[in-house]
Amino acid sequence: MRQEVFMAGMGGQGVLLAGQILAQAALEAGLELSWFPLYSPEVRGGWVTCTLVIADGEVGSPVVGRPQKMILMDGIAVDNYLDRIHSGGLAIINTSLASGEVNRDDIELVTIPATDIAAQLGSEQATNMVLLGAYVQASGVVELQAVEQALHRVLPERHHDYIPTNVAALQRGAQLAEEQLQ
Amino acid sequence: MRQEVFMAGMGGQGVLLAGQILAQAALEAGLELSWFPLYSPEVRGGWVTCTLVIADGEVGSPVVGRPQKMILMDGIAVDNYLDRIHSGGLAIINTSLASGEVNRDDIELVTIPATDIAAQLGSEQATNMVLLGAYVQASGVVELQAVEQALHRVLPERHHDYIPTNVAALQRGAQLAEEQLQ
Amino acid sequence: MPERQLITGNEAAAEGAIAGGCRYFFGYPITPQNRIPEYMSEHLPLIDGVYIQAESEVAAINMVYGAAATGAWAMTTSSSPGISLMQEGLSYMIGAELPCVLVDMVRGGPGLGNIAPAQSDYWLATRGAGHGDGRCLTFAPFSVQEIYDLVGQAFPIAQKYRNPVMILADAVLASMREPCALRDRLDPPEQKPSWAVGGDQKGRQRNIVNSLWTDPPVMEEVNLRIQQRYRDAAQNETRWTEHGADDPEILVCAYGISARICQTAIEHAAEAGIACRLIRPISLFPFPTEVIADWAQRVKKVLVVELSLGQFIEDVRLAVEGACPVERFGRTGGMLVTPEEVAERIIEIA
Amino acid sequence: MPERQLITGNEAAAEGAIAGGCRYFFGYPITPQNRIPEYMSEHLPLIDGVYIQAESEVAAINMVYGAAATGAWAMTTSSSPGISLMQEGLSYMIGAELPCVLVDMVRGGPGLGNIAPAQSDYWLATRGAGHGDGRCLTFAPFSVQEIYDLVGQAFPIAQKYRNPVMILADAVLASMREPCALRDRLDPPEQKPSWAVGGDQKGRQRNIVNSLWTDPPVMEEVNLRIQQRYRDAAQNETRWTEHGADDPEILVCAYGISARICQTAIEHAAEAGIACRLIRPISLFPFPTEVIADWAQRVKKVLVVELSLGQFIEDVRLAVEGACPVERFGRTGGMLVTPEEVAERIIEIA
Amino acid sequence: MFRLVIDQQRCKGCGLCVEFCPQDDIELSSDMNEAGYHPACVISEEACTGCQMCVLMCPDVCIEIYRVKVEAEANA
Amino acid sequence: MFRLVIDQQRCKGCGLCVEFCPQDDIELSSDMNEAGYHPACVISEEACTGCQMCVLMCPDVCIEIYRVKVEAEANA
Amino acid sequence: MAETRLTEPIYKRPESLTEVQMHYCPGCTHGIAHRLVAEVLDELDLKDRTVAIATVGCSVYAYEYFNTDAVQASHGRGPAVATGIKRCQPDTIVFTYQGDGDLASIGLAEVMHAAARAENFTVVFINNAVFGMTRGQMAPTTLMGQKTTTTPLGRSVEQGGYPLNICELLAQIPGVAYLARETLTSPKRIRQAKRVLKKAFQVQAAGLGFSLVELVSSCPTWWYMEPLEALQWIEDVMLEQYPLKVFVDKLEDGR
Amino acid sequence: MAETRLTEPIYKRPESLTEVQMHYCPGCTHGIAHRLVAEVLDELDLKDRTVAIATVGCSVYAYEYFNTDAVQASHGRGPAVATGIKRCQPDTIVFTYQGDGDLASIGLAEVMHAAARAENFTVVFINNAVFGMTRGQMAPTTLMGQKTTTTPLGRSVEQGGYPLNICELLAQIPGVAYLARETLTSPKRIRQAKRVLKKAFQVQAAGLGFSLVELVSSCPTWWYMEPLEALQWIEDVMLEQYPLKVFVDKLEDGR
Ligand SMILES: Cc1ncc(C[n+]2csc(CCOP(=O)(O)OP(=O)(O)O)c2C)c(N)n1
Ligand SMILES: Cc1ncc(C[n+]2csc(CCOP(=O)(O)OP(=O)(O)O)c2C)c(N)n1
Ligand code: SF4
Ligand code: SF4
Ligand code: SF4
Ligand code: SF4
Ligand code: SF4
Ligand code: SF4
Ligand SMILES: [Mg+2]
Ligand SMILES: [Mg+2]
Repeated sequence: MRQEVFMAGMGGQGVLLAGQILAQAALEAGLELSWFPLYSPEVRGGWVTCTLVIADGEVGSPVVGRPQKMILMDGIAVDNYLDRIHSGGLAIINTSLASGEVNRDDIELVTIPATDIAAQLGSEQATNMVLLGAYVQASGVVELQAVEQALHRVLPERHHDYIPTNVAALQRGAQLAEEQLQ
Repeated sequence: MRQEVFMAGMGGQGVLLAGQILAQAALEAGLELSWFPLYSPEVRGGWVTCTLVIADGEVGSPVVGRPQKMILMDGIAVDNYLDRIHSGGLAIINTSLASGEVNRDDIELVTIPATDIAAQLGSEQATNMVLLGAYVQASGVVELQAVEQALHRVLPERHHDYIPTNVAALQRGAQLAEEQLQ
Repeated sequence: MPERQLITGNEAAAEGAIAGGCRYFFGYPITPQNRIPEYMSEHLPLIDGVYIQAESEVAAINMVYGAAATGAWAMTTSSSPGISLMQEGLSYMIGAELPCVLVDMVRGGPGLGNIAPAQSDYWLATRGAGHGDGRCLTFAPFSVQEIYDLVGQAFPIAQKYRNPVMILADAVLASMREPCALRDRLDPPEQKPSWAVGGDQKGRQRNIVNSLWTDPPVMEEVNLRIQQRYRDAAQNETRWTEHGADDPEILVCAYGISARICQTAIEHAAEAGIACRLIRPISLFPFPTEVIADWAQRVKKVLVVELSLGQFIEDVRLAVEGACPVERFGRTGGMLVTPEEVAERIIEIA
Repeated sequence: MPERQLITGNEAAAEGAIAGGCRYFFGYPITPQNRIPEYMSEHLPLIDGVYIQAESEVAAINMVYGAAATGAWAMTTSSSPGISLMQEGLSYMIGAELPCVLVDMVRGGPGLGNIAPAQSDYWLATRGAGHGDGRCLTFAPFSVQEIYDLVGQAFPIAQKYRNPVMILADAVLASMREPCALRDRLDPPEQKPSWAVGGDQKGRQRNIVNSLWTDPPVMEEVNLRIQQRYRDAAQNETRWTEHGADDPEILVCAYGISARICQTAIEHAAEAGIACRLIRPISLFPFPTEVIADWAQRVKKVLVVELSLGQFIEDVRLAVEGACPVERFGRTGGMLVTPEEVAERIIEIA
Repeated sequence: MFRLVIDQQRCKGCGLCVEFCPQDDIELSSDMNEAGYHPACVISEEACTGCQMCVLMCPDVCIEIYRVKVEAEANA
Repeated sequence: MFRLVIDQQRCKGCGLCVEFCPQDDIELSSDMNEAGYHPACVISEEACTGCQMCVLMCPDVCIEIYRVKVEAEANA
Repeated sequence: MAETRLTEPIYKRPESLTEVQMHYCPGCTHGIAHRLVAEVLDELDLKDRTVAIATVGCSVYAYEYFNTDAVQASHGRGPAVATGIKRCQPDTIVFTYQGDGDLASIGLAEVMHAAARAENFTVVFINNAVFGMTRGQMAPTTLMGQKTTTTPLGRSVEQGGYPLNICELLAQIPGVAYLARETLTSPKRIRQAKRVLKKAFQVQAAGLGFSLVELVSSCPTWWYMEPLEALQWIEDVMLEQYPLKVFVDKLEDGR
Repeated sequence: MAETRLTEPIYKRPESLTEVQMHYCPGCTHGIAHRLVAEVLDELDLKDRTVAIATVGCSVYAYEYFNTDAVQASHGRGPAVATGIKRCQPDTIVFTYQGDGDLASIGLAEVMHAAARAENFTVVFINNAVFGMTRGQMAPTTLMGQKTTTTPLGRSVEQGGYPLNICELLAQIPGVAYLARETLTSPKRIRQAKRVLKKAFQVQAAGLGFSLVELVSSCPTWWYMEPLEALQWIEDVMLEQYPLKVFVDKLEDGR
């Protein structure tokens, strides 16, 4: 098993956090993994991406030219990166900030109005978790529960208040993905 | 024609000046030459050497392992360098500060009590010129007159007072060398 | 097996040093390795160690020089421009035969460049250390675990050869998170080396740490002694890994992050029917010349992958010595290559 | 023919720069090149030039950076430790595509070392210029006249390739006196290059001198442009001389003061019946690879003579590429070789 | 009367103009600009005295101020 | 009474001791030492007051001073 | 019907700033400082003969913002670069824009020596008590007790030593022709800051020697404060360590 | 017959000096400074726990002369090296011995930052207004009008700027615990110099922080003067620029 997921968005959207939580979940599931971020150098704002490779053996290259899977947080991310998804791959797109229309028919598509859903759940900040939930569901890379547990590990104690909302977001995302993929 | 002369002594004995004057004389005689000093890093005192190669064509190496000719200003210089003279070479030794006894019979020897002579001429500082005169006479590399002229070029104006003494020293050295070599 | 934690390469470098016995850190912030000094400033004071933020990289390496002179296991870390500023200090350390460990998280250059990953400090690391004939022993990890391990191992190596050891990584490795097995922290050695200054000097000869040798023959002797240590290191510390086919058509040479990329690239190439072997030098100086020379006799071509414009390839060519053609593939200025691109290139030249 | 004067290599470097049109000097004293700043401090103010004694070598190279940014023909000179301190600044100059000339009168290293002649900054000169993929164009004179000539020529070369040019000499060449034909001093060019900052900016686009390229693709492009300049320089500026037999048994490679010594050494060898050819690279980067590669096909062995412990030989080996055995002879730490010793070695290996 | 022209794309919603307006005449919009900030906007053009405190405090040079002349129409 | 022990090989004949001796009790020798300097020497042991001005001024730490006891011989 | 007409711009973006959006964090006073410098260049009509020197810190992109010729200098060496420029082109107006990490840490020697040489350029010195760009580490100007990413328990004598007061140091150097410290915490102070900046450039234009204006500035991000709170902290805490003052004014003295 | 006996040595070569002959030029006060430091180490019984840091300048061989452990530091970086040593071995007494080129030119940042960090070591600063070792170039401390090999017409504001007064600068820094300037021109002043040196080491031994003693010194060679004339020139000319003073004394203050 080797799964590559690339995530992209703007600073502040929680791209890196989503990546780290998934990485932690994979670690706790006993998998090998490699995660790395690339971002523009502004202290605030600017673009943010990360790549996570999860494998049940040696990870090999952490750098991936054509990732199998992507989580794209907004329209700019879709414009910049969608092209690169490996044929047969999967894209999770936040349709609150991007249109769901894409010029690729060789990939699977999950479109989630994640920001709106997160807002409904009480916090736009949880957008990344909605998308992550959808991704976990669609990819099956780890159990959703593992991700929920990872939240406890990765979030600093003082942010544990947010965990319930985040868990709800994860679950809602997973649910929507499941519905779409059926 | 290629002639190599190596000069050695203590700081303050005018080793470098002697070398430069001879170099200037060679230049004015239309010859090619290369002169370089090596000395210990003390601002004052310490040892001083220089090597001058004079040729009527390309000079080639300014560095010489076994120079043909040497001017040795004192006993330490004799101890340190005499061994290195090329077989068949020539050594001019200042016997005021070194014994004239050497352990080589394959070289020509000119022994001059140069410091004493210089003192007689009114300035111990002219020791180097006595030895240089002897060298020029013994080697025939340039005319003694060319050396006298070079003095005017090399010495800064404010030291031109010393020229008569220096010329006398050159001549005296040359004379003694001539006598010894006859 | 000790617990594995998800940490960045920077954290691995910092914790690896502490685990290896380092208690003295002098550094100046620079992206992409700021997490190292930050980690040190938090952890070292808790374990009787010293974290000093130097006023500059020039000061940092000279603080390390002083610390090393006392026999302490000292470290500094930086990224490209900062390493450039340490060149004189490194030359002094080598001349004075002092050990230390330094880390270069290479970024895009030249000049201020950018903070993206690059490997263009290869010469700076392996041929650098300023003026004179000295060099840094240089190791290039390719994973977070290996950063942790190598940084820790670097301290005794530096002590053994009385020479700076450089850990050469890059902006990706610095910020990458991977599971890393952390060992217990070793205590620093109690015994000071015989040449160390300070402490109670009663009853022993005074020690002098110095790189000034006015007398050329003495200076030459020092240099020959240093070179002998490099030869010893070549015997004992040359490290590399090999991956891929036993009967390859193409030999791929890459180190650090490039080698990680090539690991996957040669799998792609194999799928396309081209057998490759990947030699990954871990030690860049000493360089695993022989193994490359051996394989070069048996392959059609060598492909060198580096994130620089023809630096690492020279060491490979010096090993291959014309036995077969050597080609380069890579990017620079903060650009990465992908496994797909490398595989394509392999297929092209095969 | 202009009058020949007996001057030192240092004086030749200073006067050569002035004669070539340089009017801006920023430097910090260091033996064995102190005569250069001293000469400049005396002469430049007389001809509307600027001599500034910088507070350090770091400041000196950055002053040169500023001066070069205005389009001025600027220069700094130093010796080994000082050149180490200039590495970051040089990398910035390369990144910002600024020209300048610098002179390294190499002394024994590493560290404080000594002030005797050495060639152990070969890598520092040819592979140095700090971090990143940039390099200095490097020329190695071997006589006082050639120092004078090359330093003067270095300014237009630096401007043409918008890159620092390093003149690599040593303590012997610095203090050596030889007859030198002095030409009239050229005036600096009146026209500023289009990229220069300052002056009257009305009616033109503003100019920016910068080495920060956050975006890796842009940074890479800058690097590729710089590399292209290096390739152009390889076409136009590669220089070497050849001496000795047309049908040699041994090829001798040496540069700078070593080459002078070898000139006489191969005569000695010839007397002993061994035909040698001496290739003397004048440009060390670009390196005269082809001519060495050609001759390497036709000789039994190559002898590399360098006053360092295996630096220059790597460029020779990269040229020879295994065509025949390459051996090294030399000293380090301020020791010289003599023609007699080199000749002996030639005879031994022949 | 004065008109503030606030470049809402430049504005980072730092709120300094809001805090320092002696007339309390600026507020942060509830809308977001492209960069994701809630930009400043004037509450009432009438209330503005043209004192430029907002301009002085704005770190992003988003604010320009014009004096507004109210003229009778030529043919009124 | 005091005795000066001047290390004449170390002495560089700088003359500072000569200048600063309040008793004018030091002079430079006309002989040269091995380094080529004319070293300092005491003129009269009696005149020396042991004031150490010479010691203080000597940059080359050439001078040591001892108090000299003149004793009647035991069996005198 | 009444027609409103926009006439008389009372405040327009200065010409010495480009249109490029600055990248500073919301509420960061770097932007105010930029604007003031630009206004001064406009008012003194220096734009077309000025070279701005961007250094390394959050203001590294200053060359994108000042609408003049510009040079990006290596970390701390702005004053050396300025020296090179000014010595080759004495008629050009040259200023460096430096943070406290750049000027007071790595670049301390360069700025002090430029002052000692009485180099005729201007330094705009942004003291925000922290290395902003590299994630908020201790700077030489960090206050005692201040928490930064490398003084997690607050700056202490033991680990970080004492804050450096740059103006007080430079005031000792005779090559300094103008030297003042201001802050940017209120409209009043910002106006005063502009006045001292203008003086500094006038001093340079008059060829009187080295001029430096220290602006006590905010870094809301690494102080972990809201923009306004940050300004308040300057007033309440920072100014005690860094009192506002005109230290040297040779323009005034000479008249 | 009377027998003379050498008893009671009144002055003996200090144990903290080796027997090695110093290489300084005749009459150079470097030698006096060395002797004083050695005497102080003897008197405070510090010899066996001291590390001397030789820097780059005429005193580069100081490691041969001080009979203690010693480290030779790169040009200007003695204070950084001292920091490294002292931080690893706080019980060791550490001092740097630095010339004005070393300390005030290339090493200005290092000494000022060590002072700001309140590093607990001692600097012996030899101000002889010139780079001695490299043949007499201008130093930051060279006087206005003074001729050196790089100010052939005398130092001018235009080319060299103004002299730097190191003590006056350091006096601004709170990390400094002891700071004094003395000279070596007469027995009286030499005695006083020893007193201030002793204080500096006592301050270090007491752990009070950074201490520095500036000794206004002579360079007969590059001043082109006789040794005595050089001392006179210090008194007549140099001390005007560099007045003698105890600037900071926390040992005294604390008592
Ligand atoms: C030689 C070198 N060392 C370190 C750095 C990393 N660096 C970039 S900015 C900076 C500090 C900036 O702080 P400051 O000057 O106070 O500016 P601010 O960001 O606070 O405005 C550092 C250490 C660098 N770019 N170059
Ligand atoms: C990096 C570096 N730059 C320059 C030098 C050359 N250098 C040696 S000593 C010296 C100046 C010494 O002057 P100072 O510190 O005043 O000591 P002094 O000789 O006057 O006692 C210089 C510039 C060097 N060794 N290293
Ligand atoms: S100009 Fe004055 S009154 Fe008008 S909005 Fe700005 S601060 Fe308020
Ligand atoms: S001060 Fe400027 S950036 Fe801040 S909210 Fe007001 S307009 Fe926007
Ligand atoms: S001790 Fe005093 S009196 Fe005696 S020689 Fe020395 S200076 Fe003169
Ligand atoms: S002071 Fe010392 S060195 Fe000078 S003359 Fe007297 S004894 Fe000799
Ligand atoms: S990090 Fe601080 S100094 Fe930098 S832009 Fe942000 S607020 Fe301003
Ligand atoms: S050059 Fe000057 S400082 Fe150096 S030893 Fe000689 S007199 Fe002393
Ligand atoms: Mg700052
Ligand atoms: Mg000095």
